[in-house]
This record gives sequence, structure tokens and C-alpha cells, in this order.
Amino acid sequence: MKVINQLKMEFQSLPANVAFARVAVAAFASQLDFTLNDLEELKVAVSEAVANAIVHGYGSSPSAMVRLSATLTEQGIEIRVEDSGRGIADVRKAMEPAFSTDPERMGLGFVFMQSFMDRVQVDSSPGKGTRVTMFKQVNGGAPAASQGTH
Amino acid sequence: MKVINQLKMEFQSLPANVAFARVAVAAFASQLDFTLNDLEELKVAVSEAVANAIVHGYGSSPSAMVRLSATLTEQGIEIRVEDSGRGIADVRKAMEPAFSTDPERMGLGFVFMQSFMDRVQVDSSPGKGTRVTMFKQVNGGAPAASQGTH
Amino acid sequence: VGEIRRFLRDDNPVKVSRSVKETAYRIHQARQKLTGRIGREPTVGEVAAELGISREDVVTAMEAAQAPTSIYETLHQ
Ligand SMILES: Nc1ncnc2c1ncn2[C@@H]1O[C@H](COP(=O)(O)OP(=O)(O)O)[C@@H](O)[C@H]1O
Ligand SMILES: Nc1ncnc2c1ncn2[C@@H]1O[C@H](COP(=O)(O)OP(=O)(O)O)[C@@H](O)[C@H]1O
Ligand SMILES: [Mg+2]
Ligand SMILES: [Mg+2]
Repeated sequence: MKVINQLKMEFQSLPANVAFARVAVAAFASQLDFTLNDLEELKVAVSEAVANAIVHGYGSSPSAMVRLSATLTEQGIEIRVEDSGRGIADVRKAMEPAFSTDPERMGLGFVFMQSFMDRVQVDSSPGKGTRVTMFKQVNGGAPAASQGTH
Repeated sequence: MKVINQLKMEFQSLPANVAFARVAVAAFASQLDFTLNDLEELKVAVSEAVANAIVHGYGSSPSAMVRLSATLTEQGIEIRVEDSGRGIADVRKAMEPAFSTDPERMGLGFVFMQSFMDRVQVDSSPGKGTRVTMFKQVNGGAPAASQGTH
Repeated sequence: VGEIRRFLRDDNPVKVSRSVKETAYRIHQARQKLTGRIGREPTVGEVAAELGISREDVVTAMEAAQAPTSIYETLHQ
């Protein structure tokens, strides 16, 4: 898979950066022939992953840095969102629909990532941090029938 | 000057990233109370600095990385654009209006940066690279009369 | 002119949907209205509040709507 373009960034763990990351990744992803709908889906997935890093990974420590990388290939975009925060003890459980360690939250972040991206992988160690790696395929001119259902 | 938010990024030395960097920085800067006109000016300055890193700094080596950082304070935004490319032997001469080492170009990039930003500093060593540091003050809700002419 | 058209078509980092175009138009209107009301150029926060959208969406719509930021850059890149 030949890399067409690569972006790495890091930003402070602040709620305002959720909206920033969403717009920045969509602008970068527009270099591929994603549909507008694909871009909207990508934005939701990025928002959820970045919000998790800020809210759950770091709690409230705004000086901590969230790392995000995006790689474009002819096949699509791979996005990594990483924090060096609290980590997740049981990843499988965390990814279950409606599971949240915070009673105020809906526990649908990972569900959205999985429904809007073609691949989602979560690597985490308690006390060390979490890395979410997601891939979204670009269907460009492919006929609708060959597009996977999300 | 208390830092409100900080962003660091790096991306490949590709022309498509000029437009990406412009949008990303404007989205980040929108966390401060810049006017729409300020944001337009910021975008031009970022475009010119990033285009210089890609075109002059690296020539055509797309795998080289351009580094960009943005720091928000209550006073405004500081932006750094850095390359590890060719460097500039005579910075003062390079910054003169209409000076260009490329007869096809207009030599107005630094002129735009200086007219649209409140401070521009260029550090460069031949063979090592170039760093452009620029600052734009946020005038927020200041009455028109007290805004400096750019 | 052909080059500028090409720029508008190919080099725009923001894909333009109809709703983004509408937002861009509403930003243009809000900008004029607010300038009249407060007697100065509005800030991005004031425009976002007026339209009930995020600051970042204001930026996206501005980028989508605009002519090349540097025509010179377009022509000579
Ligand atoms: N980056 C992270 N660091 C630590 N824990 C995380 C992280 N991301 C997710 N989690 C854990 O996984 C749970 C489920 O995440 P999610 O599906 O996004 O739901 P929600 O954010 O609404 O709780 C969270 O409640 C949290 O316990
Ligand atoms: N990042 C850089 N690396 C090497 N040389 C540079 C860099 N930025 C600018 N220069 C030099 O400074 C000159 C003037 O730059 P500028 O004012 O942007 O005009 P132009 O890009 O049209 O040549 C360029 O022609 C180039 O020789
Ligand atoms: Mg979540
Ligand atoms: Mg230039």
C-alpha cells in the first residue's frame, strides 16, 4: 500500500480540540475521493476517539497531549488516536454497546467508530495509555453495490 | 503569556498540504476571537510560509516533512513553520519585495507574511533548514479605530 | 483564469456540499448584519453564535466559498 500523504499531529487535551481535530482530519481526507457522506462519518469517528482520549484517557489534565496521525493510501485513510493516559483494563467490555464507566455518558463512542469505519482496533494498557487505529476505505467510483454496509 | 492551547503537526512536503495547513490553522485559531478578516489574513500567511518550505526548502522531495506549530495565548496566535531543507544564505535579501531565486515566481511571499502578521522572524542556515515564526494579535471586539493598520 | 478555475475545482481542501454553500452565504449575510449592528468587523465567535453553528464550521464554510487565498500562489506554484 503506497502512502500518498501523511500527517502527524499532537494537541493539548482540551475539549475545544475535538472540533478542531474533526475539521482538520476531514480537510486532510478530502485529498482522496471520499463522498461527502463518508467525510461526515469520518468526522464522527474522529470526534469520538479524540473525546475518549481527552475525557477518559487524561481526565482533566489539559497539559497532556493527544497524538493523532492520518495516512492516505489509494485504498483509504488510516487514523490513529493515541493518549498516554489511564488505559483500559478490559477492551472487549469497553467496546460493548452502552458500556460506559461514566453513568452520565451513553457508551456509544466505540459503536459509532465501528459503524462508520471499515476497521477499528484498540490497543491499551492500564496506566500507560490507549491507541485507537481506524481505517476507512475510499470507494471513489465504485458502484454502490460493492460498498460494504456500515 | 499563559498558553491557552497548543498544536504541533508535521506533514509531507506536498503541494496539496498548503491548502490543508491553511484550513487546519484557521480552524485552530478560531478558538480565539479573531475577526473573519483576521482569519483570512492568517490563512494567506500560512499558505505562503508552507508553500516556501515545500517549494524552496525541499524542492521536490515529497517524503520530507514540514513541521508546523501553533500556540494560542490571550494575546494572539504564534505560528512556526519549519523545514530541514536547503536554507537561505541571505535572509534579509530573500525578504525584499519582488526578490525570488525563481524567475517564474513573484517574490511576494514574505511581503504577504509581513503585511498580514504582526511579527515575522526568519531563522535559516544554508544546508540545514529554515524556521519562520509569526505572530498575529487578536483584537477581538476592539473598535475599528484602535485596530492597527496592517 | 483557467488556472484559477482549476484551483477552485481541484485544490479546495473542503468538499463543498449544497449545505456548506448555504452556510457560506449565511455567513456573508451575518457578517454584514453584525457589522451594521456593532459598528465593526464581527469576530468568528460572534458569527458562529449568530448562526448557531460551531466556530470550526464557520471556518470550513469560509474556505469552501472563497476565491483562492493567494491567486499569485496559484498562478506560480
Ligand atoms: N482513551 C481511553 N482511555 C481510557 N478509557 C477509555 C478510553 N476510551 C474509552 N475508554 C473506556 O471505554 C468506555 C466506553 O467508551 P465509549 O464507547 O466511547 O463510551 P463513553 O465515552 O460514552 O463512555 C468509556 O466509558 C471508558 O471507560
Ligand atoms: N523555506 C525556504 N527555504 C529555502 N529558501 C527559501 C525559503 N523560503 C523562502 N526562500 C527564499 O526566499 C525567496 C523569497 O521568498 P518569497 O518572498 O516567498 O518569494 P517566492 O516564493 O515567490 O520566491 C525565495 O525565492 C527563496 O529563494
Ligand atoms: Mg466516548
Ligand atoms: Mg514564496
